[in-house]
Amino acid sequence: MFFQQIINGITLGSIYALTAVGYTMVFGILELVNFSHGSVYMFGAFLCLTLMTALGLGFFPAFIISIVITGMLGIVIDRLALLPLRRKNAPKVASLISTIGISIFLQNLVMVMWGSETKNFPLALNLGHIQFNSFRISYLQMIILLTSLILMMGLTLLVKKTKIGKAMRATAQNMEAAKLMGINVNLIITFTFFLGAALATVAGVMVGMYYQSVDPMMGFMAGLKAFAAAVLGGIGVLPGAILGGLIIGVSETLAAGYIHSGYRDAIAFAILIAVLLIKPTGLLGQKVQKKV
Amino acid sequence: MKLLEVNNLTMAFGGLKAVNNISFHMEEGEIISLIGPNGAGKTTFFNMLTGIYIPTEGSIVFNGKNITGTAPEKIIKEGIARTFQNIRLFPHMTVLENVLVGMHSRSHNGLFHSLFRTKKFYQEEKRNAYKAKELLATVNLADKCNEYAKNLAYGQQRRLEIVRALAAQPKLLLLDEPAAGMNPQETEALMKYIRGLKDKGATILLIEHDMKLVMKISDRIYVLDHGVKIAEGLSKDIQNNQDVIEAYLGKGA
Amino acid sequence: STETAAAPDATEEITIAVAAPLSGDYAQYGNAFRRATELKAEEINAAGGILGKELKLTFLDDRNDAREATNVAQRLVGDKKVLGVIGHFSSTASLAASSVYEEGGLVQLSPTTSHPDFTKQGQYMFRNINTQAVEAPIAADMVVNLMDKKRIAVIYINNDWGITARDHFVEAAEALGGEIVAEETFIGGQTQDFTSTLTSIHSKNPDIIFLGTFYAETGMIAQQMKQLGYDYPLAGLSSLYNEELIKLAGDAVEGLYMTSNFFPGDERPAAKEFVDKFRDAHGQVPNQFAAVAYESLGMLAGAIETAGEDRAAIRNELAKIADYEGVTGSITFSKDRDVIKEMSIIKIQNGEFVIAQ
Amino acid sequence: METTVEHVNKKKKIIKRRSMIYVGVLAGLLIIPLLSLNNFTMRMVIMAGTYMILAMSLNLITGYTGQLSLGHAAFYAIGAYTSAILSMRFGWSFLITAPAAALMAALVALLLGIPTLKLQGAYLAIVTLGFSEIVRIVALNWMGLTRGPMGIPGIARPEVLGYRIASNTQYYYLILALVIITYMSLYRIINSRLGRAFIAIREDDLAAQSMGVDILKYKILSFTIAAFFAGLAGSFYAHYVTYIDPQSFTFNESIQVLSMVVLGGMGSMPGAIIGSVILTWAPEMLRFLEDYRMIMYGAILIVMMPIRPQGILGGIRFKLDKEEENQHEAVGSE
Amino acid sequence: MLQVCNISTYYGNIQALKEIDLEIKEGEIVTLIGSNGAGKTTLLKTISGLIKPKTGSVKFNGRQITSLDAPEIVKLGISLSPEGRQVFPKMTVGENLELGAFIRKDNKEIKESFQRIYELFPRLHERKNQVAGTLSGGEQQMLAIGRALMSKPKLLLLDEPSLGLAPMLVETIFELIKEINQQGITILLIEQNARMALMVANRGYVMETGKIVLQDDAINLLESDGVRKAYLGE
Ligand SMILES: Nc1ncnc2c1ncn2[C@@H]1O[C@H](COP(=O)(O)OP(=O)(O)OP(=O)(O)O)[C@@H](O)[C@H]1O
Ligand SMILES: Nc1ncnc2c1ncn2[C@@H]1O[C@H](COP(=O)(O)OP(=O)(O)OP(=O)(O)O)[C@@H](O)[C@H]1O
Ligand SMILES: [Mg+2]
Ligand SMILES: [Mg+2]
Repeated sequence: MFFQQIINGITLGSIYALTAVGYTMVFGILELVNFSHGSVYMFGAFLCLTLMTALGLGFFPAFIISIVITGMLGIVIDRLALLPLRRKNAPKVASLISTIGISIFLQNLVMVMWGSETKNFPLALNLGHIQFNSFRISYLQMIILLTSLILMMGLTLLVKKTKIGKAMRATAQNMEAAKLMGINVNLIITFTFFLGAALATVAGVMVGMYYQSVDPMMGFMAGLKAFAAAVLGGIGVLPGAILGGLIIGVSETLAAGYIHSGYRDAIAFAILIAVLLIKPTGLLGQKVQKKV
Repeated sequence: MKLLEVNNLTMAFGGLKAVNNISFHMEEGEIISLIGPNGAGKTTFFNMLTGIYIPTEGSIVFNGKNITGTAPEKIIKEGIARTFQNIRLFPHMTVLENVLVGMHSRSHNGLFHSLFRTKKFYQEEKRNAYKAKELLATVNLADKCNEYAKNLAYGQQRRLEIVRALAAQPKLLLLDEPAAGMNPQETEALMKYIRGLKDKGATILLIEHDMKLVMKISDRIYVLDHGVKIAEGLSKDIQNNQDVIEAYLGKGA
Repeated sequence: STETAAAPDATEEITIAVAAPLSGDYAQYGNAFRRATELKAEEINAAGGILGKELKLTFLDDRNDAREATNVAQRLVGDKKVLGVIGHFSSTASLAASSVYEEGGLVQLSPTTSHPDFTKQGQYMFRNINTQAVEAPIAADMVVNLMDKKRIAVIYINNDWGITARDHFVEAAEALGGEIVAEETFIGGQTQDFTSTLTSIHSKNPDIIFLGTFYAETGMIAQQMKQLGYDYPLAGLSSLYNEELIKLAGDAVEGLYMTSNFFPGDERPAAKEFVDKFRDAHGQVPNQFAAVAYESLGMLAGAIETAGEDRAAIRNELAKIADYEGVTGSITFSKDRDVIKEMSIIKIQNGEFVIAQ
Repeated sequence: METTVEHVNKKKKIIKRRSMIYVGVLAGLLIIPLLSLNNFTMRMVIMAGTYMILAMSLNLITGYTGQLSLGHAAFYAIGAYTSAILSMRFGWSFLITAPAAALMAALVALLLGIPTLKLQGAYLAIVTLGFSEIVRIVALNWMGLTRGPMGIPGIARPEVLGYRIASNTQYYYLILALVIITYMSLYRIINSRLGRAFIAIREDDLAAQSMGVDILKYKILSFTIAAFFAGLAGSFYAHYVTYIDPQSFTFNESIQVLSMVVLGGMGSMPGAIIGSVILTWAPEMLRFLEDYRMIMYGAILIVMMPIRPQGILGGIRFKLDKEEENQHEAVGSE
Repeated sequence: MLQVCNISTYYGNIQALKEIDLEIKEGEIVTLIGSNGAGKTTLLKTISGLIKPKTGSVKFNGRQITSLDAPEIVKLGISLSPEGRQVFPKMTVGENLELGAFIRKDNKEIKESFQRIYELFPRLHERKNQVAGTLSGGEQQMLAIGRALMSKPKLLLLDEPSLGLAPMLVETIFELIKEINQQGITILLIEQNARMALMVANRGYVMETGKIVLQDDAINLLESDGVRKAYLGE
């Protein structure tokens, strides 16, 4: 049972990690607690499902198209809701409230469009599993973990090594100075949102497929857990998101399996708080020495 | 009496010793300047005196008391107040409020008195407001009392910062490049002001790159370079010290 | 919104309110209420309305939120045209609103609230669904005797309904000689992953898993059980009756047994007529929630017909209802304004719900 | 320079004007129930009042002290439960349960704050969020104490000095009193040495520290005071709706209150009041949109923020505040 | 090269610039002096597109740039070393300089520019892997100037470049200004140190409360009584 629980935990953790990678990227670049991430994640999953069922597309085409469309939704969100705030040098909390508005908007829109019922999401990648003595691992579980790792590495490279990545970081640290470097700040932020939304879709679709169901509320807890994972790992630290996700997933699973299923989220959050008390900047976050 | 005595103070950031084994002392009523090239460790020295950095080695004795590693909010109670190289006012508070915050360590109204607006509350508020305005008047900011600090011109902000520090009635005032960004006229006025403080018995430690100001005002000067003390003495000695000229003043001085 | 069916005297109206979650995560249940009551209202108006006046429904969204429910209740109580309320859906909303209805002297007939305390809140609270005190023992009998499973693991949703279901089920099952080997819970709408719960149940080696859950979670539980390679029979309550469940979980729920208030395959004419009409109107078969809402409106309309347009009289008339022929069977309010309904046992066979007994 | 006599006169005039404004506003508030508003309107006003207390108190933490808290509902819940349990178990009256609830919330905030308030920004945000989830989940599972999801029905109506509060009008006066108490207390705290320390922390914590403000201590103080009033609001809610269960204290509730604060204007008490009124009424005003109601609600948040990013009253200093300052000035030059 | 015509800029309701006219010819060093709050920084920000003027126009090499965004103006060859340094605090010195060359594609020459900056400011070379936020004030100032040079501008706007620098470095900076000017870069310089500024400049403008009150050759300004009294501290 223990091994199986660990596998369960790692799988759940990699689901959180997958969601958290996109979250922490936008979070790290824009220093914005983005409550719309969860609903974009949900929207991506619904879109992919609709493309498959209503238009009869195959999984992969539907997947790609939904990534692109949801990515554009990310752009729209930025342009309509957040750009006007940036223009006016709004405080960060104002943007936070806007993302809450977006999330309420999207969730209810999806409910009106698709109904609030939980819907079946076909298991398009049914690859089977490996059976060990007392436990089993499915290939889909491995793919989810792998995807989150690959995305993490890809994004790390993007942010650290490429020119656009540097522009993203510069924009995050000092927007005005970034403009003076010739960086088109709004384009960069829009790109960041595109990427964030696209990543959310990847996560949403994979998770929908894994649980074989989607519902309009699926993004809510996912968004919170992604936020938790991102913070636990250290804000903006991509490998931290993976680590944070895994820790939350495993602790939640073990709590449910060995302590009390009713308290699982409480225990997970308690562990999160405990870790932050010991390491106030998250697991992989670095303490910045204040300089005056 | 020695007001401040610093022994073998060192501050290391990783491998870099920003301040390296500095010993230093100040008498009451002195104005001492700390000069040196950029990155010599002057601000770092201030940061250690005010508890923002905890020294890697060495000790700071102030007014007979070892204050090494004491937290900033306690340091000011001991009697050391400072200004910052990059102005750090409370931008969305009024000028008056900025000064009143400066008096925080010297006032006492707590939850009870604030909530019930006791006599003591009003007395202290009145007294503080009065003193704050007096102080502001000394730097010609009395008429800006209700202005947000962020709306002040640069030079005014610098002066407000000094007044805010003075509001804590420090025994020792640390000024980090107070004249930076001021034009010669304003610098002149600042110099007069600092002199005035000295006449009233203040002890001041000054970091400044404006040599005119430094040379005219300082009782003694310490020179740092690469974290190490390379010279100390009177203005004249420093001005003619070959090491200092090479490292810091340049030929033009 | 108003639903009008051209028939009786359209200038005079009788207004009944339907208060339910029409938006938010519970909107699907509110919509079941809406569709069913609209259907019933059409029927009533086609048959000449109430007291010769046209029946008008007004729908109010409570988002399944306690605070909004009280707002809605206050609105309705203050609107003298409203003669009775069908709602609310969940216990949170119903209980929070009940004090307002009671004070305003307005009938609150909830088709679905199963919280044991609900009808104790006042004289104006009615319900049209079995409490778990009635249903869960039937389910226990189904599990222990009909299915002949003795070692039982229970998964229940952590809300008032789930907890009462568990309590009554466990008590009855143990009395019948069953043994509860595991009890696991989860927070509805929050937990998606049941693998750890299932794994720890697996380690207890039960004969069956009994589900005090709704269909959405059940789909996930069944799927995840299958993915983990466990193969336990499943049993549940009438809450699971939903066509979506089979779509959601396919053969993972094959063989699931459950109790049922209402079942579209029911041969009684009242039920048959309702199912046909509903299917014609909405292209799908109604679920239990639609059924109880439908007959609730029927009963309330009947009470108004006899009592006239007087709120207190309507309450008294409603309390007298006995042997009302509803789509879920014959309905009689007890003196506590609760109902006891007959239940049947159905199961999923070849991807369809069929009568098991 | 004005003469002293003029000064004194001016000061008297200001005080006179101020007290006239106060009296006017108070009179207006007192006669509201006499306008024979219907019960529904009264209920909305009362709920708005409850949110005013919540929003004003959150404003102390987030608006004035600059610490983002996403878990205000936790203290609201603790207040509601404390009150409900004391009232149900021991039959205590509102006059005892309300302060007890507020103190309980404050105590919990204190215990939580001591270790966690050294965290900053998003780190603190997630801790407060996590804490409020923990509170809700404990309330959900600790059947023995809270009856879990069964909730606590039939909570006694408040009795104040032998006078039983039952009608909406009576509740109105009760919440009015609580709102005034909250407003006055917070106003006095903010306009004092404490308040200046809070704001200084928000503006520049390092500079504040260098001026002698013990940041951790003041953050804890601000957090505790805010929790105190949130607990008070919770107590009122419990005795008003007479039924509570954990579902009334979700994360969404925290978010709702935060939205009120930000929309109204962070660091503005009147702003928090206006924000609560708007966001309490908006969902009811939008009912005619039916299914599209919540979509619209979301859209309103999105659209309103850019119109005034600092919030409706954010960054505006009020007449009353200004006069207070003038008074300072007058006092100063005596 | 640069023509500023009739510019008025506002912060909300406050008018910071009042109908400013200013002209810079190719190859010149022009200095702008004026007391605190006169609007010098505002003018530079307006030229570089960070703030939009309410009225008036800015032309660069005959082209209207008034409505262009800052990044596009940078691409045309105007670079600003801003007031308050504005370094990227969490990036290293090297990365900061790299970003200075963001608009350039000539990788080989970029390397040379690095070399040059590091020669000018050996301290930056020494600290190329230190994050900029922990640099001392003066070191950050060097970085800001170096970064502005990295874009190879045609017109360089310097907002108080000597602020916070040690006396020796101040000399270096002024020599640098002369030197890069000889290499063909046009310069607009704001300085509190008006004397030194006027000594390197060809021409100067004097600003007071949002208006240009005086303009002349630098030598004449140095000798003008008004200027000496108000800005040279004599
Ligand atoms: N937190 C830190 N981490 C790493 N290095 C630091 C840190 N703080 C300061 N330094 C380094 O220590 C040295 C001393 O810095 P300090 O700010 O004390 O210089 P300074 O003498 O005040 O110079 P300036 O005149 O330019 O302000 C600098 O080289 C700086 O880069
Ligand atoms: N963001 C702002 N909002 C409102 N007013 C501003 C803002 N920035 C500057 N000002 C005001 O505009 C005027 C011009 O400011 P500016 O910074 O351009 O002056 P400056 O000549 O650069 O002064 P300094 O020598 O102090 O740098 C000042 O009165 C200042 O108070
Ligand atoms: Mg320094
Ligand atoms: Mg300037």
